[in-house]
Amino acid sequence: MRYGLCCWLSCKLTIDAGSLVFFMQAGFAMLEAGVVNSRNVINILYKNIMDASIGCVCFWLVGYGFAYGTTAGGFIGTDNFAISSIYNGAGEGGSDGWEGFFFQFAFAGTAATIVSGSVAERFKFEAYLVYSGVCTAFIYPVIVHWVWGSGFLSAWGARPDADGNARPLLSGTSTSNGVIDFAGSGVVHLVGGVSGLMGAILVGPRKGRFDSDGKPKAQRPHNTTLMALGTTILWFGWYGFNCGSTLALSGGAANVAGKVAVTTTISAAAGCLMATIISRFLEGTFDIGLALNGILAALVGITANCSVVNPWMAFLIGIISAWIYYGASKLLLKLRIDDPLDAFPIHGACGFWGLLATGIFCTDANVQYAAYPNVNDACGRGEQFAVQLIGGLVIVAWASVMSGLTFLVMKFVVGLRVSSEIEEAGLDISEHGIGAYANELTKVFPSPVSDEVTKVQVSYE
Amino acid sequence: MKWQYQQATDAVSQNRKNLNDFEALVKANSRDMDTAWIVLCGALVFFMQAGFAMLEAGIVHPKNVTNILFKNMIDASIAAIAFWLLGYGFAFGSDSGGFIGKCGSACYFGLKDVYNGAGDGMGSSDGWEKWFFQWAFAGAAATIVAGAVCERTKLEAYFIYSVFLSTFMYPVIVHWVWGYGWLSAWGAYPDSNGVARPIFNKDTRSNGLIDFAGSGVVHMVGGFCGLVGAIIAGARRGRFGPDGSVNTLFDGNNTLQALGVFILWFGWYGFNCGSTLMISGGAANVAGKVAVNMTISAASAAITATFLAKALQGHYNISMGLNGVLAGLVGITANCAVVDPWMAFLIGFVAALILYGGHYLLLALRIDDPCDASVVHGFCGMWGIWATGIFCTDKNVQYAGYPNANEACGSGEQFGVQVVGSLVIAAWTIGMSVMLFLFIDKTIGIRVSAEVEEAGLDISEHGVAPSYEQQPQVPSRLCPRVWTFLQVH
Amino acid sequence: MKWQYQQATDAVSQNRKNLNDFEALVKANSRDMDTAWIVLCGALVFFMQAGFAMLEAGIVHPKNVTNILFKNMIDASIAAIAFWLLGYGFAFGSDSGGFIGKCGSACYFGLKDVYNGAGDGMGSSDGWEKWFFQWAFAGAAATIVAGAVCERTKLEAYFIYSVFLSTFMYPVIVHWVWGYGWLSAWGAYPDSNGVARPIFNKDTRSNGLIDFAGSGVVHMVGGFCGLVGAIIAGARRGRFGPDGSVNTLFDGNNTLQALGVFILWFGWYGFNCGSTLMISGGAANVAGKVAVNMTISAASAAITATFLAKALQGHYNISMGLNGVLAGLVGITANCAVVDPWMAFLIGFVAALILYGGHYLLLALRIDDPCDASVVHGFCGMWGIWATGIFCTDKNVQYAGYPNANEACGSGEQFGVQVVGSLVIAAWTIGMSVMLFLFIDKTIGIRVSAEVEEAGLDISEHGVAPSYEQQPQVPSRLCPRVWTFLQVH
Repeated sequence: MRYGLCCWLSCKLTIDAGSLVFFMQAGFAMLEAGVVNSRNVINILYKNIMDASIGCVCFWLVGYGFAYGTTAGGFIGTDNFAISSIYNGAGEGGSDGWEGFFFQFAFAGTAATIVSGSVAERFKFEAYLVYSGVCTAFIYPVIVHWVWGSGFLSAWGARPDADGNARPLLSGTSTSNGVIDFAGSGVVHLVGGVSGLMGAILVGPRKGRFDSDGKPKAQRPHNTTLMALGTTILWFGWYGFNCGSTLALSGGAANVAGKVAVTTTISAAAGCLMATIISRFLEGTFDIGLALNGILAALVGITANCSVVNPWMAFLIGIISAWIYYGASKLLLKLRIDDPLDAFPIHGACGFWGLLATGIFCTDANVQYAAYPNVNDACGRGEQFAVQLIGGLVIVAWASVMSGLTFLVMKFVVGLRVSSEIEEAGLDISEHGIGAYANELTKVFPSPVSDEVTKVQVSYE
Repeated sequence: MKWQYQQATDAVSQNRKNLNDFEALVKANSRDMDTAWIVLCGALVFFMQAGFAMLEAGIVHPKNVTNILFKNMIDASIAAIAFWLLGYGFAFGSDSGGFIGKCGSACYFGLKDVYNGAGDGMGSSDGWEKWFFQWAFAGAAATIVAGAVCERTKLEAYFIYSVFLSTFMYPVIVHWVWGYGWLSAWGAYPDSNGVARPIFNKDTRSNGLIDFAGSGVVHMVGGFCGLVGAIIAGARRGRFGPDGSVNTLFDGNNTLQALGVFILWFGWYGFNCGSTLMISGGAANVAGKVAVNMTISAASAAITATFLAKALQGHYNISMGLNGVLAGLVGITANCAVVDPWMAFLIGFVAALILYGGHYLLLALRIDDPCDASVVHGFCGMWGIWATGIFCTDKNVQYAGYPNANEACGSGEQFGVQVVGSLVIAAWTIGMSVMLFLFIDKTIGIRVSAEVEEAGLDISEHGVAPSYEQQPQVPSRLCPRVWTFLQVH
Repeated sequence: MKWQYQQATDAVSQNRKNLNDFEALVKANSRDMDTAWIVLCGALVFFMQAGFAMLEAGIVHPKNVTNILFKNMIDASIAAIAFWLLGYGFAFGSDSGGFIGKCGSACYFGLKDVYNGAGDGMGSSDGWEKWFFQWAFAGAAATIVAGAVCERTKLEAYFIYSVFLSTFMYPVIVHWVWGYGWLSAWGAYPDSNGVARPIFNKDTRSNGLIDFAGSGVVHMVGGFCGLVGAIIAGARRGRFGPDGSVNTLFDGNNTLQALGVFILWFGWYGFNCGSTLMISGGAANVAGKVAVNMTISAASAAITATFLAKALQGHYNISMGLNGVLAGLVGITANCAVVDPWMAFLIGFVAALILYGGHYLLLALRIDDPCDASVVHGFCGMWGIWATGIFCTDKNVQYAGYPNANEACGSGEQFGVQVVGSLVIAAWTIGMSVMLFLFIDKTIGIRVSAEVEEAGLDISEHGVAPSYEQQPQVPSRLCPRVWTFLQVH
């Protein structure tokens, strides 16, 4: 009776929250459709629908097993492929675990879809599908295993002591927590952001992004309505992302979910306001794209630590996230790296910041409240910061090497980049057989359109 | 000593009393959770209206966008009033011969037997949330048809259709399959102990029709009704050339379509997971399983449709991919609770093939269904019902909470029941819709005039210029009468 | 014998101990359910921001779209910071004379008394989720005004307004009606036993103002504030001709409007159903009832507005239909828990009439409210408060969980209370907004220059290119290749 009641509650939350996280796919689709040039809109929409689908199949067949199967040396899971250990009655009165897979799938889809923004407008559709499969089947699940499964970075730990209590790798005793990444600043966003960066570097900048002196040309998002819609949907879905990461409701976890909602909100709001101020005083105008990205950057920054910080810390984290996003975005331009959606500055840089912020701001009392298993003073002593830093570096190393390898292999097998003519004409015509799309789009979602779009349209006629 | 004994006895009975209180409390908690779950899922299902509206607005020509949006808005509203006054009573009222609900020991016309305190207040709900959830379904069934008959039908015809569907045509099928009707797994024929028995065999060896969340009840009804409407209304002007060629009238707005499909996919988690109708007593496990299965089916169908289109058409056709998602979701809807994930994968795969075949079948037959509603919802809905019979296992049927423990799936009987059930639903829907649309056509006429169709329905029916075209010269959208009035006063 | 007795006693007390543990567990579960319900509903309410953004972006001229989107985004953020630092403390802190919350036994400035373990950990929540839910409401109140003053006000003016509203103006009314303020059903005047009493009569015979989910607290505040803003800012250039004619400046984008309304309707289920503030102890039943009533009211208002527009204007006006949905929802918001479905139908019907009348009243008065925000939210919000007094029954008030059992509804006293309450809210809102907007106008100026207004706010304030209206016409997006394939095969 007791266990059953808790299970019903937890399953309910997990399914509701999973649906919300899934809805973030719609948010990403609308956001990216709003930012890219109108001749590539169908391509980016299609990538979004396909990475949800491919992500589901790959994660179901192998990814979930790598992530949550029985650990092999703290590195990777080894069973539960095709969710073979989830079946009717697996839980014997407790949860059978169906909802666990559903929730994790929604996360995997998010990690994969981030990359589509970095490589937008020039990447081959097939190459993207292959990457999307590799990411959800292997690159992402391994990190999940390390941090959230029984892996070597996990707070639940890979090394059982003599009594069978799991111990985190660092220190191997209950005095240490392992990496605290509550809802995935590192696991989801950093992985997506770093992979996107690798993709953007290897595929090269879009034609005409930088002039011959290496100066970036002004890029205007062609449709702010879609961007605003997408960002609001993402913010909405993020409540599922972060609050649902309590993974339970009973036993006080609902209180944590409430707290997470508060810190998430305050950080997002602070990021939005800071980005607005940056925009007004450094760019001279109220740039809506900058402000919307400020929201996303702050949401990424709070994701790892939403349960272990206080509201005023969330406020600071949001403010700093906006600066980190802005700085990283400028840095990429200096380095002549073309990331159309700013996916690396938002998800990569702020994801890393989220992990570090956890170490900076966490308190041991908060860590207990958030139900981490070991009672210790790792936060107070500062050890936690070191752990977060190491964890972040490990994730960056793995994600960049693995995604780099994937992209390199594809570069030599199928090629990463569409031909120059196709890029010029837009991917919609060549890959999807539909062109001259912009006019309809801009009519439905009224918004400024850059001269470039107009020019291209005229050339079609 | 005796006194001590008395004391102990008192304490024991006090404990027992407390225990009873707690039991009631726990039951009330379960009830409250179930109710909250249904309210949330109902809201998600309602949100599918937004998905349908965006999907269809993304397909029709801009000159008809306002019209299709209007239809989507008004059919949800009409469904609410019709389902409140009559439909819900026909669907879930006291059974009358297995055919229709009536006003008996339970009377739901105008929500008569849903009132404050209708449940016992402890273990059972008052039933408000059930109407809400069922209304959201009725609205979904009604709105499917809008996509099939768009760009050429009169708004008044659509009103009549919409009232009829949500008052009578749809509720009757709900009664058959989900109420205590003759196809229902809960059965119309009680045995001597009052335990419900399905019509086939009339004993526990048979299950009745298994349609978990409405591949048949909702999607087939909407889809086949749309098919009949599309045939009777005829093709849009210029859709088929005299030499039999097929013309694309408008290429569609893919952003809106994609937004619509994502919203639908999101809302579908309420549609299917909420069809557990509760969350306590292990039903949450079923809801989790449903979410997994439908995700896999949707993904499988989207991938299949994508690569099929690439292979046959040479392009990654996004409309086909998006419709693939919907086809996979419709196909899994009947059986999401009674199949395993690998079966869901196959169901989605076949749904995509049916989508593809059906799309070209309709074109070959010169039937003009602009949104492919009859293919996605009708044909794939029928496949969903059949797939239930093909893939269900008796263990899964038990897990999903169906009342009779038997081996109908193993023995293959279930497949027969599903085929019969789907044919009955198709026959009822087609029969009723033919009558309905012919009646409309003979009285007020189903189709707008050629001039109106050419100019677009937005101007004639809604007084607005073709959507998104800049009209600097349009002075006002308001009728002169009102303006004269206002300017005089 | 004694030993046996001892054994029995031990067993009994052990049972009681288990029983107590169990009771604590069940209570904790109830608490967890309630918290989760509020978090989910709060997320739905937040999503209404997307609805408002789309609705308003669909109404303003394309040259001002980025501006209105920016306002919608920034007011949610400003509300979060302002409501965190001050607003929530004013609304729900220890009562100070029934007027405002302060820092006393409960202090919520900067969420001081919301912390880990603030609740007792067993039966009560720490209160995090309450702030989240209330913030979403504050954001909704703030964002309503954006629609009334759009296309002509300075962004800086909107910042100031937004900070003031969510810091002080709105929280004070929340304190009056939902906190322990002088209008509240939970009352500012405790009797000798510390039981709160409403101000009217100061005993259990009176209820205080019944505003279940905020027709008055949220919508009237937003609507009347918008009305004042629209009057002080003045009409858009060219809206009213020198001869008194009314010009339509832009025909609107119906797709975005419809999307916005559907999202709002969806989010409204969180708004109203979540206002039960819990689901345990039977509150889930109330949530179900709320969902039913608001659906019927929205449907009734949409249908009424539709046919009214058809009868008076000769067209099915979709803007009127969509605003009808919103009017019906605003009207039912105060009373969704205390009326029966047929009353909800009437409330929606009247709300549509008020919408229609209010729309033309504003035009006749030469007040320019582009989104009709003051009509939909202000006037219909006031109707919602009055309708509560007209239609409520004492039985329903009990069912909805109001604390005092009395016959205020039957005796008609409740209607008096509602009228007084609505006038007080209107007076406060209008008074404060007049001061606020006049102050802004005298200092930085509320209105952009004529050149900026002519060119659109997107260029001047956001540095983005002008709208799409200079786009070349693209006749058809037919791709020859695909269709060649199809026509060949």
